[in-house]
Amino acid sequence: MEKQAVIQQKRKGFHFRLQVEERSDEPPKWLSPLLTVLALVVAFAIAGILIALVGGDPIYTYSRMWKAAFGTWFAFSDSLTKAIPLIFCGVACSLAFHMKIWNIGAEGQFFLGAFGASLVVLAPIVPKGSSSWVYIPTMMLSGMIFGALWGFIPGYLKAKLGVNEIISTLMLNYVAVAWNNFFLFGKWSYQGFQMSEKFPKEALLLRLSDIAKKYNIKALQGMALHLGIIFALVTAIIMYFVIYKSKWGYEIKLTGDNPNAAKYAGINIMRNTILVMALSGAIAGLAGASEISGVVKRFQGSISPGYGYTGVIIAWLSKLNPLMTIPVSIFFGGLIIAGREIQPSGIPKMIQGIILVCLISFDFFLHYRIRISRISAFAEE
Amino acid sequence: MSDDSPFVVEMKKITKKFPGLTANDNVDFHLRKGEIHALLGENGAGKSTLMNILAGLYEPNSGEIYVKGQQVRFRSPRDAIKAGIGMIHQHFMLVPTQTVTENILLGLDEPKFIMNLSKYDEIIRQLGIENNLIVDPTAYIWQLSVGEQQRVEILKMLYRGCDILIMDEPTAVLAPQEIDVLFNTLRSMTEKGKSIIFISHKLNEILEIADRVTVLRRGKVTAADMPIEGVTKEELASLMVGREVIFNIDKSACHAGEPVLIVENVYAENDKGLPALKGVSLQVCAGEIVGIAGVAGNGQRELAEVIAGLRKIQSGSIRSKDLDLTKVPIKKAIEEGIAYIPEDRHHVGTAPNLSVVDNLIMKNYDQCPISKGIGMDEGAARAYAESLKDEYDIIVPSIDTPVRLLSGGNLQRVILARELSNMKSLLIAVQPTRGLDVGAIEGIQRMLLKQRESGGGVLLISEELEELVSLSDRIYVMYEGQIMGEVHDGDIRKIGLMMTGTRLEDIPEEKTEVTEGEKA
Amino acid sequence: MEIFQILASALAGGTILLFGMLGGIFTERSGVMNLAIEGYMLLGATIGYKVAAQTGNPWVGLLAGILAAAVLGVLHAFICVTLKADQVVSGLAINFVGTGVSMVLGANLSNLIGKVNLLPTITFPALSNGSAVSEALYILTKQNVLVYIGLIMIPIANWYLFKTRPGMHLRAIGENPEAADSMGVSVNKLRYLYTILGAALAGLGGVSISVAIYPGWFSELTTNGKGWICVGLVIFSQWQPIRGAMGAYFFGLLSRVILNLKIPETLFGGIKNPFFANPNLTFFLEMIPYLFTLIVMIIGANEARRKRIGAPAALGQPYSRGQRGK
Amino acid sequence: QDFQIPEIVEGKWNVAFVLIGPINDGGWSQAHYDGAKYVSDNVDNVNVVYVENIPEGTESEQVFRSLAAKGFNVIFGTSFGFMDPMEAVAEDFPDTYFIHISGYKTNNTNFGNLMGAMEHMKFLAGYLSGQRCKMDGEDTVGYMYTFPIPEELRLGNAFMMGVKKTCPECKMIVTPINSWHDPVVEQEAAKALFDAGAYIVFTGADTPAPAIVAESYKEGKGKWGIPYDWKGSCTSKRCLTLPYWNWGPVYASIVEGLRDGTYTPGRHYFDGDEKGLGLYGFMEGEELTEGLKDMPEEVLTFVRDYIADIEAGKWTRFDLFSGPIIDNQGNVVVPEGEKMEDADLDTFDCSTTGCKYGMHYWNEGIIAELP
Ligand SMILES: Nc1ncnc2c1ncn2[C@@H]1O[C@H](COP(=O)(O)OP(=O)(O)OP(=O)(O)O)[C@@H](O)[C@H]1O
Ligand SMILES: Nc1ncnc2c1ncn2[C@@H]1O[C@H](COP(=O)(O)OP(=O)(O)OP(=O)(O)O)[C@@H](O)[C@H]1O
Ligand SMILES: [Mg+2]
Ligand SMILES: [Mg+2]
Repeated sequence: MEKQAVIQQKRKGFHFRLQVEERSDEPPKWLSPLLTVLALVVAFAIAGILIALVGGDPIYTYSRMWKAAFGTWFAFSDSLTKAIPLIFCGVACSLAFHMKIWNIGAEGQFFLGAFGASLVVLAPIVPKGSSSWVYIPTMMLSGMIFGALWGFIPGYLKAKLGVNEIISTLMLNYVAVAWNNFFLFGKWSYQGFQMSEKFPKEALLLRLSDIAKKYNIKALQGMALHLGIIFALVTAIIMYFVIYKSKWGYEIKLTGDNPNAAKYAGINIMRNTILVMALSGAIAGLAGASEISGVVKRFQGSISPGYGYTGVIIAWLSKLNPLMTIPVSIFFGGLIIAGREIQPSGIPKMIQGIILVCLISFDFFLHYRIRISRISAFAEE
Repeated sequence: MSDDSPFVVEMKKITKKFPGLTANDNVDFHLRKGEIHALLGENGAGKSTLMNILAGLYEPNSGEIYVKGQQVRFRSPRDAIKAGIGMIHQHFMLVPTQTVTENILLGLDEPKFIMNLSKYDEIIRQLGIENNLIVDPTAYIWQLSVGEQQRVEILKMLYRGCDILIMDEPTAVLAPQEIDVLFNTLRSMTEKGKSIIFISHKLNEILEIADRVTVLRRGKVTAADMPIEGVTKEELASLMVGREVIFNIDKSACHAGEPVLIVENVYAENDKGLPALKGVSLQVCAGEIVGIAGVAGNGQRELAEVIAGLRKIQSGSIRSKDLDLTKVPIKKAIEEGIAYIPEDRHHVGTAPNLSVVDNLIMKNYDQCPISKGIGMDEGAARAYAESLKDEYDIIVPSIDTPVRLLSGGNLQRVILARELSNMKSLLIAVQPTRGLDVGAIEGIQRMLLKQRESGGGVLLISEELEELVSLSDRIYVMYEGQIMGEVHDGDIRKIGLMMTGTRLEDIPEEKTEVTEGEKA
Repeated sequence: MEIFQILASALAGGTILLFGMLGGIFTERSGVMNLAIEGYMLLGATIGYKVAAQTGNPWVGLLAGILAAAVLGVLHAFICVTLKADQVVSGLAINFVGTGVSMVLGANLSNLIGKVNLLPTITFPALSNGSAVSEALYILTKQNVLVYIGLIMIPIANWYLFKTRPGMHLRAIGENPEAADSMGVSVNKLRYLYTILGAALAGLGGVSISVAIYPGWFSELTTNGKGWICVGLVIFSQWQPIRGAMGAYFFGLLSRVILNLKIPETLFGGIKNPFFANPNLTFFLEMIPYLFTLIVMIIGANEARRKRIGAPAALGQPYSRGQRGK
Repeated sequence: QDFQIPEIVEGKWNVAFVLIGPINDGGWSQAHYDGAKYVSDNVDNVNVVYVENIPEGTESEQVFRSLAAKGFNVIFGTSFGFMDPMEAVAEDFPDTYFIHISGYKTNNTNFGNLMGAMEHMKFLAGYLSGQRCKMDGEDTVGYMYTFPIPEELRLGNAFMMGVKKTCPECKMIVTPINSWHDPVVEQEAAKALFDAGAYIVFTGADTPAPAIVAESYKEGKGKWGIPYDWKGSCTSKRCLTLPYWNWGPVYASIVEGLRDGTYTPGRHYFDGDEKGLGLYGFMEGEELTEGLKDMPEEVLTFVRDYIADIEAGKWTRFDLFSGPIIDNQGNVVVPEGEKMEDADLDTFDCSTTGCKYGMHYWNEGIIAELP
């Protein structure tokens, strides 16, 4: 509440102090977007210096990055495609974080979701030759179930035994990779190769390029954006309503803010913990299912360059608001795609880091206000 | 205390502004050597702020401070302690996972590097004995009762050689016995020449212990440096709130109806796994206020919690009408209209970062009209919150304000509003007026009586005997997890005896009355 | 003797995790979340190796690696302590920065494998007199100097934390910063210090990979998630160095044992080795260290609750004087 | 390592390399990066760019598409998992050539695959290892393979065939490490094999872990390691030799061929004739390592002749995998006089692909069970 840093600038005769104090009121609505823009400007300025230092031309680089991420419909489609798993994972994390459950296991849940979807095709659960209407819902459902299972375990352990969920979800991420690898190499390997056979067409999510082919639309040719985007958007919207408009969402927020109060209000915290983790896992699982069926098209090893972990960032930058995860994910998707424009790849990594640092640093001005005041009342020391 | 004792503290024209308000407005404050100086004022009057300034926690916007004649400027509590000023805050500043000794040594330059705790344990044990502040130096703070924690706080200041002690509402959390012990300690300290600033809302205490008093209202001084002699409680109260305060509440006769709470032979454990309730039986009927008296830590809190369903019982039964409260989920009890005002308004009663609306609907968010299928009707919730806000005079900028920004009094009103409006049959109220100023207390007591009049049963657990006696129709006294007896006429002498654990058989006339009372 | 070789390896492998974990404990004990261990480690590994190569002196490399990570720690501290920004995101952002910087600065380091002077391995040839016991001891004690430094560091860390004045202050600022502040402990200054110290220790962990125990630098894959294991171990440790050290060494042991389990036809003199019989089952073997960690957490959960050990109460919360009711 | 933006240069023949790992991973990706540099330095009028660290699957398709859209003439993709994405993108960009390394698919027009017969070099490394063992009175070599896939069995079997030539009584122990690139795990695995009795350890993974670890065994005869993949990996003192990829000449000729129209993408599997394979110590400008110096002349001559033969095209991988091949159960896999064929070399299960023998066996002398 009170200034905590008093930076004094002494000159002869008069004193200034830079006083930092927390805002006691809601900041004005325009401040947050303004700060975001400012943060990005500063971030790109710093990154620009770095680029110049390693021998690049910042302006040219940025224009290329822009073009690669959003400059054409084609690039935009790629950025959106990239955003799909990020939205899912961001929403999954947001949900859990609302209850202050630190689910950093979206990565593992993603893998299990991919596994679940693949199981439908490869086990097979659905008879070969079924239609898309059978395949796709079953795959998505199965992905959600397995993702939910991977969320349920840490949820259960936390609720019943008090096991810290950060460690359990983190450990389960590694277990998930090994689990998938077993099936990849041990069960579903296609002729010994490190991948399964390709899924039948019916098991693949519709892509823009499929539509292009079917109706001969030149403009959409080669666009990889798939139906998963609809799932992701719908999920984000539903979860927005669940979190902000439903009774259950209220229970989650209340529990997150003060579990004692929640218990006192008659809320079953254990059940909600397990449910939230399972649902969070299910959503991350859906990310895996949509990725495997929309992009990868078969069961494979390295299917995620860390979507689950990025989900944590997305959730945070979206201030845990599922609707906000959409623009944030698209921005991040674009950023990752655009990063490909710059080699060596350490530079875009750094740029991402700088952008993140700036974004969260500028939040400072959202919560604190700085005033410069003259001190005259104090005598000389 | 003579008027010509030298000033040890002079605060001149202190102004402290917070965004949107002036907490202290040109406040002057003087403290003499060897006196106990009370600081008085409503909730939010600026007492804590003023003292935080003196303790180096805040810097004032303007004003001057002199300690023992020297002008000082404190940048941090460290500076203040160096000048001999120590503050015991409203919320204790202790590290729960460290021992008493560690807490006392915190921030000192000595020991230099290696702790050698056992040596200091001894020193502190000695210091405790000297000052009549007995605590086990090797105990962890989390193992201590509130009273013991306060002793640690005082020891902390004594160990630092502070001779000016600020105590912000030290008695709010203490039982009457403990208050007596504290007062003795304070008196012996002033005899040794130490000066004490004492903040309290309890006017009786101030009349008892203080030498002088300064009263604040809305950041301004309304009575400066006034000798306590000859001042009445009523005068103090009106200086504080700016109007007359009625202390004696008129209470209509009791029309007790059906029992709304029957507790039979209940056993339960406390947080540390020790027996807290040992066969407690009691009854609350509709239309009466039943008080539970007792020194803190004798199982009252646990009793409230088992009734509210927040704590498991080991044996016994708790029923409300035909509802078995030990079996049904808390939600069911809430739906049946059993309301609970918890002792700890911050950690249990509210969700600090949620809005006033969200805190007000905590108990009925899933009932009509706020509940709408699986969703919630935001409009209904807001309308409900607005109406409660008006009905209970909750003063907030907006119903969307997070409740952590509310003052203690307003926070308590939020809880009261929520609980009373959801109460149908029974209200369990634990320390509902703790830390509130007299004006606020008056309001809350009225509300409790209103509930009683409209046929609700109230179980009032409080350590304020006066309040208990004036409100309750019957009073049970608890000691070490057992009910010592029941008093109908508010005989303070009897209650006091039972509270100190006098065995019932040692006061036979009490005992007979108890049995009669139970039969009645 | 193979068992002693395995144990020796466990000690060495655990040492890396030990440093990262201790770094995590120190930072988090002060109330600042430390998810940046991976980034620190990687930067430490890169800079340590690079400077060791350039100067020819691994000790200079060691210092440089530690310093580099510490500098990154300053950034984390600035964001978390001064700007009071979100500590989780800051940690993740620092990981990006650390990885990115080490990838840029580490260019061409892979060309130097085998040409860089490493921190010395300590041997006690006197132990090796032929008897089985001495042989076993010899194998166990033939360790990189950092392994010994790690071993010494455990009791020191524990002692520092629980028996010294600065250690007491450290615990206090993570547990109840207000109390510490009101007694004149400069909370934010100390948080800076321990955030930087934590980074430096994690940097040492990185150096212990590239210039000592697993020599060489192989792009950002050098650490390959070890920092995240450390994050897990910090929680596992319940913020207690000794418990964490046991976890680190045990993790080292399991990671090594699962490799040994894959080789022989039979185990324990006669039991058919299922992982030999079916190499695909080795994927389940890979899960063991993680599942084991989880199981220990489950077993320990009750005890932790009873003894009230757990995360520092103020972990993750920025401190400003006078702020109330978070 | 230069800052670059993968961009075409008008008027030049534009070549892009998409790498799975970072260009300085000290292994597979660095070998390809060296190849890319070779193209840049040795082919006229080309513009060569790279994109590193591209995860398989998801991201790669976007990268290939974007490179193709930018107008690159040839795009190389250097990981197995790039296969499907490249195939898909190749269809949309018929004017761009896509060369996929290590896969099996091709459309015989603009999407081809490329791989080399590393088994030759593994065979020779085994041959030298057997000799080393025999000379030092040891009998065990260790193999740390990445994943249970045909390629890894093939290379292990070739190595063992070489060992058998010089040390018939030698045996091989193996361990799968289930990773392509993890410096710590690789070094631990090498230790595990050495500790289990291996005198020489070779690897299928990226880092020179066996050689690095071998250096720490100072007692007695010490130990030897044989790294893999990248030419620069044999810098350690205990590196016996190193089978490595020398992509430069192969890439250069493909790029030139595509530009001239003399090269059509298809299934391209080179033996030694394209100078794409190397064995450290025996190629131009290389000196014998410490571990090879004291070997008898006839052994070294055998290796040199073998290399000369494959480079001259006189000896192919089918000749290497010719009968009699006996597995570690004593069964005859390929009888005397028969040879494996292309399809056999990369397949576990011949019932699905119609090969004859398949690569689902461990050579005699290898102590291991089949995945
Ligand atoms: N850190 C702060 N930031 C902003 N406003 C504050 C802060 N602390 C106190 N205030 C405001 O200053 C006023 C005085 O608060 P203060 O804590 O001094 O009251 P008090 O007299 O101690 O009340 P109580 O009896 O409830 O303890 C209040 O109205 C409060 O809103
Ligand atoms: N964060 C804050 N922002 C604004 N005002 C605050 C804040 N925290 C406290 N205050 C003000 O400070 C005053 C004292 O607050 P505090 O919480 O100490 O109330 P209290 O009545 O003393 O409660 P308690 O029951 O804990 O003693 C209140 O009037 C409140 O308005
Ligand atoms: Mg106050
Ligand atoms: Mg108060």
